[in-house]
Amino acid sequence: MTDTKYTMKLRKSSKVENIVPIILFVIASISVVTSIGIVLTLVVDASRFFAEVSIAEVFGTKLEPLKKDPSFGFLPLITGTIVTSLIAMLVAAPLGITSAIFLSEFMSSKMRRIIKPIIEVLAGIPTIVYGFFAYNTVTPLLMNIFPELGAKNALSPGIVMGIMILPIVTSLSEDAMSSVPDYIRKGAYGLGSTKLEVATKVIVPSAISGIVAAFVLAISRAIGETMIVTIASGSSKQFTLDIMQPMQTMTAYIVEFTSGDAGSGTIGYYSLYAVGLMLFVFTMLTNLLAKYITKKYRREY
Amino acid sequence: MDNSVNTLRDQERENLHLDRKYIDLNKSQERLKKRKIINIVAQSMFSLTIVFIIFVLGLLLFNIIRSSIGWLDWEFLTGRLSIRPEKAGIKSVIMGSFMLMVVVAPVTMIIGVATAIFLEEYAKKGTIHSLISLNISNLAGVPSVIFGLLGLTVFGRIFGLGSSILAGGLTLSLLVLPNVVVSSQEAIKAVPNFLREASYGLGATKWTTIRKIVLPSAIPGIMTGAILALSRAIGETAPLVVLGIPTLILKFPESFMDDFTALPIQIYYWTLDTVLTKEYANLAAATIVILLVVLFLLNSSAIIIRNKFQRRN
Amino acid sequence: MSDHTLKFDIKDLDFFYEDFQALKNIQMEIKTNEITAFIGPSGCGKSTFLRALNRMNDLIEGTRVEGKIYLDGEDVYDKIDAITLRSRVGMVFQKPNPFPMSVYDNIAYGPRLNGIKKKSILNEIVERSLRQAAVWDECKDKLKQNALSFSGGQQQRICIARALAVEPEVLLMDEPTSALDPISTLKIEDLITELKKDYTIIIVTHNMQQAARISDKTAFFLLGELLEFDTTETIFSNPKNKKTEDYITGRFG
Amino acid sequence: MSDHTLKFDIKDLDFFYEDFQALKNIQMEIKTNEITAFIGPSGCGKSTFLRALNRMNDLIEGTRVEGKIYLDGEDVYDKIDAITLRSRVGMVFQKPNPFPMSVYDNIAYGPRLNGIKKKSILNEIVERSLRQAAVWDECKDKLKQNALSFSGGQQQRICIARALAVEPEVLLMDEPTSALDPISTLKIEDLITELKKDYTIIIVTHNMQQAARISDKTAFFLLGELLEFDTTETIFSNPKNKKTEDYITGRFG
Amino acid sequence: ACGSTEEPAAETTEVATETEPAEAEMTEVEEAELEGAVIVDGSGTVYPLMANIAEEYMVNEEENVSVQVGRAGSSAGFKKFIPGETDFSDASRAIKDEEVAQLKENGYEMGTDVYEFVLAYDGLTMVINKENTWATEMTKEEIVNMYLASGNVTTWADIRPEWPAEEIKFYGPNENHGTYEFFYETILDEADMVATANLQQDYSTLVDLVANDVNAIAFFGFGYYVSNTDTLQAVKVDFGNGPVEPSLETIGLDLDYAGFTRPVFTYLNVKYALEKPQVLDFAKYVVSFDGAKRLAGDNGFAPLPDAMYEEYQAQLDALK
Ligand SMILES: Nc1ncnc2c1ncn2[C@@H]1O[C@H](COP(=O)(O)OP(=O)(O)OP(=O)(O)O)[C@@H](O)[C@H]1O
Ligand SMILES: Nc1ncnc2c1ncn2[C@@H]1O[C@H](COP(=O)(O)OP(=O)(O)OP(=O)(O)O)[C@@H](O)[C@H]1O
Ligand SMILES: [Mg+2]
Ligand SMILES: [Mg+2]
Ligand SMILES: O=P([O-])([O-])[O-]
Repeated sequence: MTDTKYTMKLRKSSKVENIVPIILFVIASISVVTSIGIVLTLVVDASRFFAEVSIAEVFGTKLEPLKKDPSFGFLPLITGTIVTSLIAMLVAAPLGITSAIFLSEFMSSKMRRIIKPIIEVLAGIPTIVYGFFAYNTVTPLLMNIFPELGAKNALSPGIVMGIMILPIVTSLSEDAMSSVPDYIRKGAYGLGSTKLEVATKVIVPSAISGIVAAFVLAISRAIGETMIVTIASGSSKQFTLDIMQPMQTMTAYIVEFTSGDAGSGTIGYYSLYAVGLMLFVFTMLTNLLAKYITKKYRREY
Repeated sequence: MDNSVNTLRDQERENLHLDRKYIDLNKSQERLKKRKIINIVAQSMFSLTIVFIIFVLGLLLFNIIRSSIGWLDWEFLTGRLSIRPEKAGIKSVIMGSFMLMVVVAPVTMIIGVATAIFLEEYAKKGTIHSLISLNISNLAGVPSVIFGLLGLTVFGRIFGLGSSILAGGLTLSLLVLPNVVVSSQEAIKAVPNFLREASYGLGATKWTTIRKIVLPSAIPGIMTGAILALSRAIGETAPLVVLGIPTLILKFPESFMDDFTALPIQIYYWTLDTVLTKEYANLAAATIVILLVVLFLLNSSAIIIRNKFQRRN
Repeated sequence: MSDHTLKFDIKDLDFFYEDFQALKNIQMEIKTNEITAFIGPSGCGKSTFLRALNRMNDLIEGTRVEGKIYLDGEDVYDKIDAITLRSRVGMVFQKPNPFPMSVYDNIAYGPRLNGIKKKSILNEIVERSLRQAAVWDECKDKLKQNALSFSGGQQQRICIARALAVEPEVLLMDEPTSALDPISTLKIEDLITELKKDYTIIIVTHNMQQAARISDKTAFFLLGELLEFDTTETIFSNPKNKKTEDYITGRFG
Repeated sequence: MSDHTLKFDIKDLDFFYEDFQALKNIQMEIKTNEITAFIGPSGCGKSTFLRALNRMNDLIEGTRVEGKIYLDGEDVYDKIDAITLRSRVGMVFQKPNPFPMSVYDNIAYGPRLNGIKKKSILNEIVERSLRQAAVWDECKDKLKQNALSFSGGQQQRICIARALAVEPEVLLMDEPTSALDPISTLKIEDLITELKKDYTIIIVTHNMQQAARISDKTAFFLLGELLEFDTTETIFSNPKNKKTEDYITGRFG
Repeated sequence: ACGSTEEPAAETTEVATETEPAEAEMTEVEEAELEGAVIVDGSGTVYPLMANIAEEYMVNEEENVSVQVGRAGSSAGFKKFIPGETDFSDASRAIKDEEVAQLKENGYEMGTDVYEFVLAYDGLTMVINKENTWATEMTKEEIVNMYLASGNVTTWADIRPEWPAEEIKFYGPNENHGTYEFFYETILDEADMVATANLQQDYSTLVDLVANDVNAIAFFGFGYYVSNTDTLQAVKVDFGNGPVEPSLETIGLDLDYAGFTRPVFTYLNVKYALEKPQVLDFAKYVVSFDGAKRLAGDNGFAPLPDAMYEEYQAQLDALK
């Protein structure tokens, strides 16, 4: 039967075999190069900025980048960013946590299969659409409620940003809650708890690290969000904490500056990168914090 | 049982007033009524949250669709851009988005899949692996506007690509790269190891095994991830704005070096320009409808691919 | 407490998971201050029956009960609401399931639900329950420590203490020692015999020796039916049903 | 082919997973055209040894080999590269693992690797291999069908055919029937006895009857050591080592 | 009037004054097709006019030429124009000496390598909220004074005692904009502006802000006001001869609103016009009667006297 041997080429571990991993490695390094590129882009031009502007000035409240005698106090941008992100969290945190509790502890699995995707649709909507929504629908709506509200203000984009990050809070918190093992839940029911008591007294405390991490991640998203604030919060560089007033975030500053005075070489131009660097550090820190919380406080049941 | 232990227990027991009831059943019963009411109230409030979320989604879609009615027609889809709202069409805008994707799709697929293969098949352990993985998870958290700055500086200025389709596409590619890498990694991980072993057992080399066995099995997962990444890229605005896309480009894009406009950009400019001409809001809404339809189609196709793939396993 | 009056009275109980009938026409009387053991091969419905007694099955979607269960003469599916029932009929599970919080908070959880806020009373309840569950000495200095940091056997006794803290009348235990090592198991068995003085106890077990050692009555289930229910002595020395004997002697199951 | 010359010669083989030594000083000679069975309790190192023979263990990070394995007198870890070795020493796994592609492509996979592209030759190889694996009749009309759509026993024979298609000299089989029903198992056993004419076969099995039925030699492993290696007859009727006897008679393992 | 090579365009001009493009199309059949890009950036004030001209040009004249119009602002526009990144730079103020000097450094001589064209006249318009019932008329001095840091005006009552004692919200375009510079340099005479003035990049933001705040006041080009007359009102300015409302009838260097009238410009890179036929062709269209003159009014600008457009056309025709 087997006396017909076909001539088979004897293959060595060919050159291809050795070259492929090198090619793949080179391509895989593109992501690292990208990171380095981001850091270099930001740091090189930001350092030109910091060579001319003192740190003390940067933490001032006077932001007049285009004046003949410009000043670069970034505090208005920082507060603008923090205020809008806070508003967003004030919307997303309660809504997110309650909807997560509802999904994970109250709803039947059938309903959950219908409701969860609806919430996830919110996550797939581009931010420009939210921006349009904030400007075109939410601001006019809010103006009916608060007549003193400006056409550009921090409130409306803050709220809409809250809706945008809501799915992050909801689905990550829900994941954290559903990963609390069922026997813990049963233990609580066995002691005569109502659903609410099980959810708030046992499940939420058990899942708290996951929930906090979800919040932090959502904050990071809010800080980095651009289009909603660019469209709906105006570009006021005044230092204010009045959410009825226009404000500017770090991201919106970058957009404003690049769509306006993009001529390179001026301090104004380099200020763009200084703000970019600040934004990068802000989001990086919050992301790392979220990771740290999940790692450190992950519970082994 | 040891007797001494038992006596000790008896003594302890007396100290503990076992017959004393701490919980007053009647009071508990009253309290229970309250607890149950609170439970019901909370439950209805929670369900209101969901209703509210659905309401907001509905409001968003309703307002957009309402504004687009009367504006979204065949002429709008196939006409050329104009500063006159009643004449404006978005053919070149759709084309711009499409050409962007023509850049993003292959670039992210090649880099993303290659990176995933490298991580999953070649560098499973060690510092290089953890360096690249860490790096990718960090990149995923970088705000898109920062990618815009990177694109502006590197592609726009250093490479001299300006605000062309190529510059925009490359910028968006880097932006969604982490998504593609992670989903490709998942897909490659999901290929059972016994298939790899079978291939090696027949005398196949590593690369042959990856090419002929691993990748074909992972393709549906990779495609799903890539489509989802595309659907993120197609809606991104900030990086393109930062690249400095001119406000008015009436020309139909023809090459990848042309300046262009894309769906989200056009929505942005029209939204800004509602002060010039109110009807721009309707144009923006109509363009949003188109963008959402495109996203819906992309996501559905991803789901279909995923389901088909799951059924086969 | 009155001795050996009727605690649970179960009449014609059928139980369904969707279309699957897990319990078939169960009749059983459970006396106060007795230990009743449920035995039977896997899947015969022991846990289902146990969970029917404090309506834990209500939490599973698509279940249905027919027939009656009376606790002290009151219909538990009609006259007593599930929350009250569960604080009167406590439960201990197979796998120790302390809440991921301090020992103290674990024990105080139930009393707090019942509106007890005073620190001094809570302290007393915590100490008493932990003493009753024979785990006081091991954790009296670590009350603020996370309950998960204790060993499996200690965790299980903490869970028993947690159940006792709400002052239940009945304790249901579903294979409470199956996740434990032999020494912890013995400790819990001692504890159960001890608790018998104050509580009515129903225990599911796969361990024949355990059933024989600690229970007064034994119920043998097979395929959702209660095949035989008698004093433990009778069941183990002189079962009436051939299947019971086969099971006990390890010929099947 | 020459009968009963030395095929594999294993000298002082040690094998390590990181720090764990899975094989200890193995000595073994395997003859051409014989069937050798490896038996021993779970975790004793049978699979590890088998996978050392065609260097499949190379794929696991952190493994280390000491000692020598000669195939036809050539050191497999030194003189033969792993790829060539694996096409000379084929392998069949415990769980049937056809590639998710057509039967034809499964069988043609190996020959194609070896540069055979001509359709007519491939056709011939496919038919011959499937015939050898005694599965031709069952799939000759379904060659384009996905291999996963066949039954477990058919899949396993397809996998054997796939291994045969690269014309190996040795076939390693790691519990090739443990995932199969008795009828499929018998078919595969018949097939193995048949293949013995053309191949040297090494088979790991947990089934003593199977080892006794089909093998010429049997090796008994325990805790990484080769405790006894002899003709199957001797091992099963008159083992020298007490532990071998205990294992074979089911007293442990 | 456009010269021998542009005869069809000249015909178009005549017809187009009747604003009937449909007939104009018939005449351009035999014209040589141009292609390539024309890049325009600069003034946001001029943007609507330039965008309109660009669109008309592409629809009616050369559909294969791509004219891109940006609106980064006059100063930002020059920053791109000086190193040669753009073909045209729109401006709502004249080029500055320092910018001329920078051009020279880059090898562009004003007048030979760069042409300046006035496109039309714009009336700087002070806009207030519709609900503002008091500040509907102001003298030029009052306006100047309220925007000056030295004026010490914080409430309306500081201007006229009978006006509400509520804080004024000062708005305006930011320093990227020629409008700002015109206001700051020509109207305020380079004296410091009030520190509370809130300066914005986008005109849309300004319109929104004023439309929703009764105490707001802003200044910008007339064009942005006419597209928003439903939400804004213009302050009538008294230059000494009674209040004048800005309108196409009053804006002009020798008309009643002259005090706040300014020319708007576009600057052409002549080197590029010579290299790229489409740039030259577009430039001719811009200054033709068909271009700026015809479309100025639609966009809230007052056209120049015909003679000026004719002079520009001649200047361009002379290039080749
Ligand atoms: N949630 C459920 N849904 C559907 N069927 C269930 C469910 N829980 C149990 N069953 C079925 O009901 C029957 C009885 O289950 P039960 O858990 O009561 O058995 P058991 O006697 O406790 O077994 P074991 O000794 O293994 O714990 C089994 O056939 C089981 O498959
Ligand atoms: N990849 C691995 N990494 C570390 N240790 C391993 C690995 N594979 C096997 N081992 C260990 O090596 C020893 C031998 O394993 P091996 O798989 O060879 O046993 P076996 O005899 O085939 O057992 P079985 O009959 O269960 O298949 C076992 O102790 C096992 O835990
Ligand atoms: Mg059970
Ligand atoms: Mg094995
Ligand atoms: O945009 P400006 O016209 O003011 O420069």
